[in-house]
Amino acid sequence: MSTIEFRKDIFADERDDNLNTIGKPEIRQDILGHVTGRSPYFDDHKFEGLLHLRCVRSIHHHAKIRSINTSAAEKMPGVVRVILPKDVPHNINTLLSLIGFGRDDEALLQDKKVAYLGEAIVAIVAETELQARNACKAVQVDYEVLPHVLDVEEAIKPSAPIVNDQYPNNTFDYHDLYDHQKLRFGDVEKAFSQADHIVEGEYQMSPIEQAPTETCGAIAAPEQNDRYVCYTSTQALFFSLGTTAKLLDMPSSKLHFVGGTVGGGFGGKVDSLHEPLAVLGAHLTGKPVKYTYDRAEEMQVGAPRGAERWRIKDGVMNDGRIIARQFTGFFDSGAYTRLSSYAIVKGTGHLPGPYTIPNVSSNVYCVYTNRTPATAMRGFGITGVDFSIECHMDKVAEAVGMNPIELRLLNAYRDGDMKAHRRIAKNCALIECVQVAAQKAAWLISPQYNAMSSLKDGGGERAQIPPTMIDDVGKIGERKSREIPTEPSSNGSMSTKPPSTIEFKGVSTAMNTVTPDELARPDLAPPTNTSEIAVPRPVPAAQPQAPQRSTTPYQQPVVTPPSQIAPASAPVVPPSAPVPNEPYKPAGDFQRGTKRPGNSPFVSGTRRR
Amino acid sequence: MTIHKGRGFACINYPIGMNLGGDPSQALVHSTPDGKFMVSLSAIDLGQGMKSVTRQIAAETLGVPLADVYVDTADSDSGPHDMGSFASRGTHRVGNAVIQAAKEARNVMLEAAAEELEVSVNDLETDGKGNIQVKGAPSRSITVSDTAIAAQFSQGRTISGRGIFLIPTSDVDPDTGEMTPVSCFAHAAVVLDLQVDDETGEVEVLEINSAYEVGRALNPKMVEQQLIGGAWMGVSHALYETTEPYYPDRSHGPVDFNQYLMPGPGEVFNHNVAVLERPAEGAPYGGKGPGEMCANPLLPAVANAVYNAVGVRCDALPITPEKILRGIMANGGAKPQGVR
Amino acid sequence: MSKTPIQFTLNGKPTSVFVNGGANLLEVLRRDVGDMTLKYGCGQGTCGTCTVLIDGEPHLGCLTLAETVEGRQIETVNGMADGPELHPLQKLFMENFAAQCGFCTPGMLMAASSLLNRNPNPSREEVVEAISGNICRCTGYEPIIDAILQAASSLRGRAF
Amino acid sequence: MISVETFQTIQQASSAMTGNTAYLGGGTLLMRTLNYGEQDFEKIIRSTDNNLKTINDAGDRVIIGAGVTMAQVIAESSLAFLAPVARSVGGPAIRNMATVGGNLFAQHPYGDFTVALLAFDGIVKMDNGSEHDLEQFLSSRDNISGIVSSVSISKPNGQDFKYKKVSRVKPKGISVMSIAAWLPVSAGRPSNVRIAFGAMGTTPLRSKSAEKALEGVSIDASGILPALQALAQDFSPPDDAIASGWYRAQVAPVHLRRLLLGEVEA
Repeated sequence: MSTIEFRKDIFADERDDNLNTIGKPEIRQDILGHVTGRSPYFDDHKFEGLLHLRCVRSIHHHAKIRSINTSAAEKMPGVVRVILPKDVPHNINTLLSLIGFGRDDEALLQDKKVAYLGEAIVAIVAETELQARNACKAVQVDYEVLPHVLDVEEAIKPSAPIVNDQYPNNTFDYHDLYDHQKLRFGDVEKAFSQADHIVEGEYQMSPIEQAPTETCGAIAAPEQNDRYVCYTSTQALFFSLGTTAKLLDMPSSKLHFVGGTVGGGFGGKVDSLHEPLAVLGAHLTGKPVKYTYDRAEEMQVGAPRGAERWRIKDGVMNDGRIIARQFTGFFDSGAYTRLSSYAIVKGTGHLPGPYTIPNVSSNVYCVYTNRTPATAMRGFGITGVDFSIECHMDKVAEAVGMNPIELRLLNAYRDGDMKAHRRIAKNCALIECVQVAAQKAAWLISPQYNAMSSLKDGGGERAQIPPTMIDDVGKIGERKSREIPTEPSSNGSMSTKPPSTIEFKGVSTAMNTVTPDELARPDLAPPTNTSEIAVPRPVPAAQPQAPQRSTTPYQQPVVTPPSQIAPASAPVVPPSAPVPNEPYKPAGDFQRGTKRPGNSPFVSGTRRR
Repeated sequence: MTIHKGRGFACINYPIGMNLGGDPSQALVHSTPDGKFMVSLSAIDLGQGMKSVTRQIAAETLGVPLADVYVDTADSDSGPHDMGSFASRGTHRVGNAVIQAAKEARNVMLEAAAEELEVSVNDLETDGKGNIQVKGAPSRSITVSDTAIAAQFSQGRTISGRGIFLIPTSDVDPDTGEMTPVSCFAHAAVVLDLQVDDETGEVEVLEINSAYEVGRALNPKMVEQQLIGGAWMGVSHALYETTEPYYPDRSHGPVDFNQYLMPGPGEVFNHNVAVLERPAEGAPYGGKGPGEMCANPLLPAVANAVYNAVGVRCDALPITPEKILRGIMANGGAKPQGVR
Repeated sequence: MSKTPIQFTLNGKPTSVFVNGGANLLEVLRRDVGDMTLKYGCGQGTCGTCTVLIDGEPHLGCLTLAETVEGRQIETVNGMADGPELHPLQKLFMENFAAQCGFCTPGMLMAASSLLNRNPNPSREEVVEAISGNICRCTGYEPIIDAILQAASSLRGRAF
Repeated sequence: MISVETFQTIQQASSAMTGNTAYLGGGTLLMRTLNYGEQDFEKIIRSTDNNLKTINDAGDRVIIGAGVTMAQVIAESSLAFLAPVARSVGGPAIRNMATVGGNLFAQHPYGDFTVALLAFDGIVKMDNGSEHDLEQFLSSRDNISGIVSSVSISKPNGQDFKYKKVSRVKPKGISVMSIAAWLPVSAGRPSNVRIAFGAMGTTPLRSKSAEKALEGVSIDASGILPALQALAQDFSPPDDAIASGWYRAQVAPVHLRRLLLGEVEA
C-alpha cells in the first residue's frame, strides 16, 4: 500500500499555494480515451490496403556485406517492393545532427558493413506481415565475418577492431580534441595525498530495455497534394519529421506527422528509425505502409539504455568530508552514436552528484562496441552515475565509520555553493529530502544534522573555484597508437606519498565475523558436475584492509580569487510563482572562451604535461 | 534458511531538460468563438500526462476553468515546433511556452473585456470560474464567453497567443568541462527496506519511505502516479532488468515479457511518499519534471540495503539472486551489517 | 489470396468477416472488423494487451487462431460501457489514476471484468492473480489493483 | 499461404497430417511461431473431437484428454491435486488456452504441467492408440508423428504429492525451476518415490538418484540429505535469460528440501 503526504510546511514561504487549478488533483484529459479504448495510438488508424514492412537483419555482430541477393524474395507471394540501401536518398545520419552534435555515422539500411546483430540491411513491403516475414527469409546476404568487440575497455585497446568507420578510435571525438569528455575542478591528486582515506569502487550498469507496452512503429500513407501523412509512436514529433526529411531528401512541407498519444516511451521512441522507412515505403509503393517492431525486435534490436561502467576514487577525511572525487566512465554506445555522446556531457555536468566537493576530476568515454546502439532511457546520462555515486557514498561512510545519512548531509550541496561545472547551485533541496526520508523511516540522525538546511551555510569559501590542474592526455587517436591510462591524468610531480587504499571491487566485504562452518551446509556446496558458467562480474570476496590514516593533514586548497566568480552569498529565490516568460539568462558567462584549439590559456590552472 | 532484513539509503538530484539547452518548445493558444480555449502543441503524451499538465498550466494562466481548455497535440500541420518529450523537459520547457502563449491570449481577452466594460485593462481580473471582473467590484463583470463573442464578432480581435521557450545552447569547455547545464534540479531521498534469503539469494522489497522535491506538484495525483510507478521501475532496474543477462556477452538476451523480468503485480511494496515543493526560478509555477528522477535513487538504495542485509556488495546491475548467492558463498555466509 | 468466412458475436452484435489463413483474432478484430480497443503488445502471449473475453473467459487475441472463434461470443472494451454510462471498472480506473500511457488499460479492463463476473467479492490476491498475465510498465500496478477492488465493491453495492 | 483444416475426429485429423502440416491445440505455441514467421508448415490441422476435452477417472489412474486446458484442470474436482500445478502455468488467459497435450511439447523453461505428469508416471496415448512412457516420449518428442490424444497418470493418495514452481516474477513468472514430488507411503516410509524437475534440462526430467535416495527414508532434515546431495548427478541445467545453469544447480537442493519438509517460504 502506498501513502503520500505533501509537506507544505517545508519551503512554505517560497510558494503561493493559492492558485485556481495548479496544485489540484484534476482528472487527466486523456483518461476517458484510455478507459474506453478510444485513445488513438499510431496503429489505431484504419487504412484500406495497408501494406507491411519488415527488415532483413544482420545475423552477425560485425561483418562486411559482400553482396545482397533479393531475386527470390521479389518473387515471393504478396511482395510489393524490396527496398535496398541504395533506395534511401540520403542514407546516412546521426540523430543529433539536428542540433549539430556529432558526425553522421549510421545508415537507415546498411549495405557495406554491419556492426551489430540485428542491423537492418533490406526492407520488404508486402501485403501481409507474414508475407513480409517470409520474404525476408528468402533474401540472401553474403557476409564476410569480421572480428568483433563487445567490452568497452577491450574496444579502446589499440588492437581492437574498428566498429564505426566515422570514429575509427572506437571513441566519440569530443570538441575535435579529446577521445573523452573531461571535467577538471581543483586538484584531486593533491587532495588525495592529503586525505585520511582513499575509497575506490567500480560500478557496472546493465543495458536496460525501455519496454513500453506499445512497440515502436509508424504508418505512412500518401496524402493529398503530394504529401505523406505519418502516424507515429515517436517521443519527438519534429525530431522524427526532420530526420525523415533528411534521410529521404524530401522537403519537410511534404510531411504531415501525427502522434502525441503513445503507449509508453521511457526514451525508447526517440530514435526515429520507423518513420523514414514507413514514408519511404509509402513513397515507393504509393500505398499506406506500416513498419513496427515486434516485441523481440523491440527488446534486442531497439536501442536500450546503454550499459555504463564507472570507477570512482574518493579522498575522504576522518570527519567524513570528501575532499576529492575522481571518475572514470565508459558509456557503451553500441555500434553508432545516437544519443550516448550527448548523455555523457549531461552526466559530466551532473558530477560529482549532489555534493559539494572541492576537487573533482572526470574522464568519460563514449565507446563504440559491436552491440545494439544505445539510446535514451528515463534518467539517461544520470541513472548509472547516480547508482555508482550512491553505492560509493555507503562505502565511504563505512570507511570512516559514519551513519551513511549523516555523511550525505555533511557533504550535501547548498544554495550558493560552486558546482564542479563552475556554476553556482541554487534552489537546492537535497538536505530537506534526506531529513524527511530519514524521519519517515525512523532512521535516527543526530540533532545537528537535523538542523541543517539547504538555505544555510552554503557559499562563501564553498563558492570559490579552486586552482585547477588540467592536462591534454587522451587526444583523438592517441589511444590507437599506444595504451594510455583512462583515468584523469596524474602525470606531473605534485602527488607525493599515496595514502593507504581500501579496495572495493565486485561483490565483497562484510566487517563482522561469522564462523565459517556455520553456513557450510551440503545443500549449498557447489555441485561437482556443474560447468563453469561465466556470470557477469563474479564475486571475489576479499576482506578489506583496515583503513590506515595518512599523516598529511588536510589543508583547504589555496583559493585564487578569480574576479569573475559568482557572488558568494546565496541568490535570492523568488518567493512565489516566478515570472516564467522572461527570456532565459544563463547563470553566468564562461570563465573563459571555449573551443580553443590546442593549449588552453587557463587562468588559474597549471598544465601537467 | 535464514531471512535477513536490510535497510538502504540513497539520495539524488536530477537536472531538468536537455542539459546544454538549444531545445525549444512552442505553444499556440486560441479562443473559440464562445470563449473556450484550444492549446496547440507538438509535445508527446507518453503517459506522463503532458496533455493534462499543460492544460492546467494554460487554464491557470488564462484564468479560466479547466473544463474550458483543451490541449491538442501532436499534429505537425497545426502544432508548432517542439523538441520532444524526453530528458524531463516537458513540464519545464513546454509549460513555459504555454504560459507565454496563454499570457498573450489573456492580455487580448482582458483588452476585449475592458472595451466591453469600459474600464482600464489594469483594473480587470479573472475569477477562474469563467468571469472577468473589475478588481474590488466583482459585480461589474463580463463572462469570458461574452468577451470572446464580442472580440470575435464586434471588436475584430483574435484572442490568441504564441509562446516559445528556449534555453540557448551552452558550450562545453574541452579542458575543464565548464558548462551552463540545465535549468533546475529536482531532488529525492529514499530509505528502502528489504529481505534477502541467504540460501537462494532472492530479495523481497518490503517498504520504501521516500521524499521527493518536485518544485511544485502541478497536479498532485499525477505526481503520485510518477513517483509510485517510477519507484517501481527503479526497483525493477535494480533487481531484474537487463537486455543482456551475461553482459558483455550477448547470449540469452530476452525477447519477450516472460524472459525480460520486471516485478509483477504480486510484488507491490509499501511506499510512503513525502512530496516537497521548492519552486524553481524560471519553471512553470515552479514545477520541475518528476518523471525521470523518481526511479534513480531506488537502484543504489536496493544495492545498499542488500549489503546491509547480508554483507554482499553488488556493484553490477541487476542484483540477481545469483550474484547475491555467489557473494554470500564467497564471504563464507551471510554477514548482516546491523540494524539501522 | 483465399480468405475464409467466419461468424461470431462481437459485443452482442452478429459479425461476419473474411480472414486470411492463419490470421490471429487480434489482427482480425483490429484490421478486418475495426475494433481498435485491443492492442498489439507482443504477439507472443506474454503481455496481455490483446486480452478479450471469449464466451466470458479471458483469452489472448494474438494466440487465438481466428477460425476457432466461429460461433462464439467475443467481448472487448467496446462493449463495456452502457451507452454513455461507463462501467464501474472504467469509472474507477479513471478516478484512481490507474492508467498513464493507457496502452495496457483495455486488456487490464477485460481481465478485471472476467474476474468480477465470476467473483463479485475478490480478495486482493485474487485481483493480483486475475491481472497476472497483463503487463503494465507505468503504474507499478497498485492503482490498478485498488481500482478493481473498488469497482468490485461498487458493483456489489449496485446489486443490493 | 497458410490454410486451416478442421476435423471432427482426431483420427481424421491425424490422417491429414501429411506434408508441411502442424497440429493446433490451444494455440499458445503454434500461434506464436506463426506470428513471428518461424513456422515450417503451410497447413494447420485442428480437431473438434470431444474426446480430447474429456477427463476420465479410471480407478487408480486418471486419463486426461490432450485438449483439456489448464483452466479445465483447475475446475475439475477429481483433479484437485493438479490444480496448483495448472495454476502455475501462465496467467488466466493463457490457462484458458494452454492444453495438457501442448504442454508436453513446450520448450525449456516451459512445461511445468508436464513435470507433474512425469512425477505421476504419465503415459502418453497417441491417436492411433499407441502408448509411450512419458519419459521416453519427452526424450524423442521432436520426432514423434501423429497426434497426442490423452495422457494417463497415477493418482496420488492424500498428501503424498508436493509441487512447487520457483519464479522470479510473482505471481506469474516462468520457471527458474519447478519440482513435482510424489512420495507414496508404504508402512510409514516413502516407496516408489518419483521426483521430477522442470527447467533443469532441455525437457522435464526425473531425478532418479534423488528418488533412489529417498526410498524408505524418514522425511526429515537428515533423512533427505543424501537425496539433496544426489541431485547434482542427474542434471546439468541450461543457462537462459532467467538464471544460469550454475544457479539452478546451486538452489535445486534448497528448493527440494523446502518442498519435502514443507518449510514456509519467506
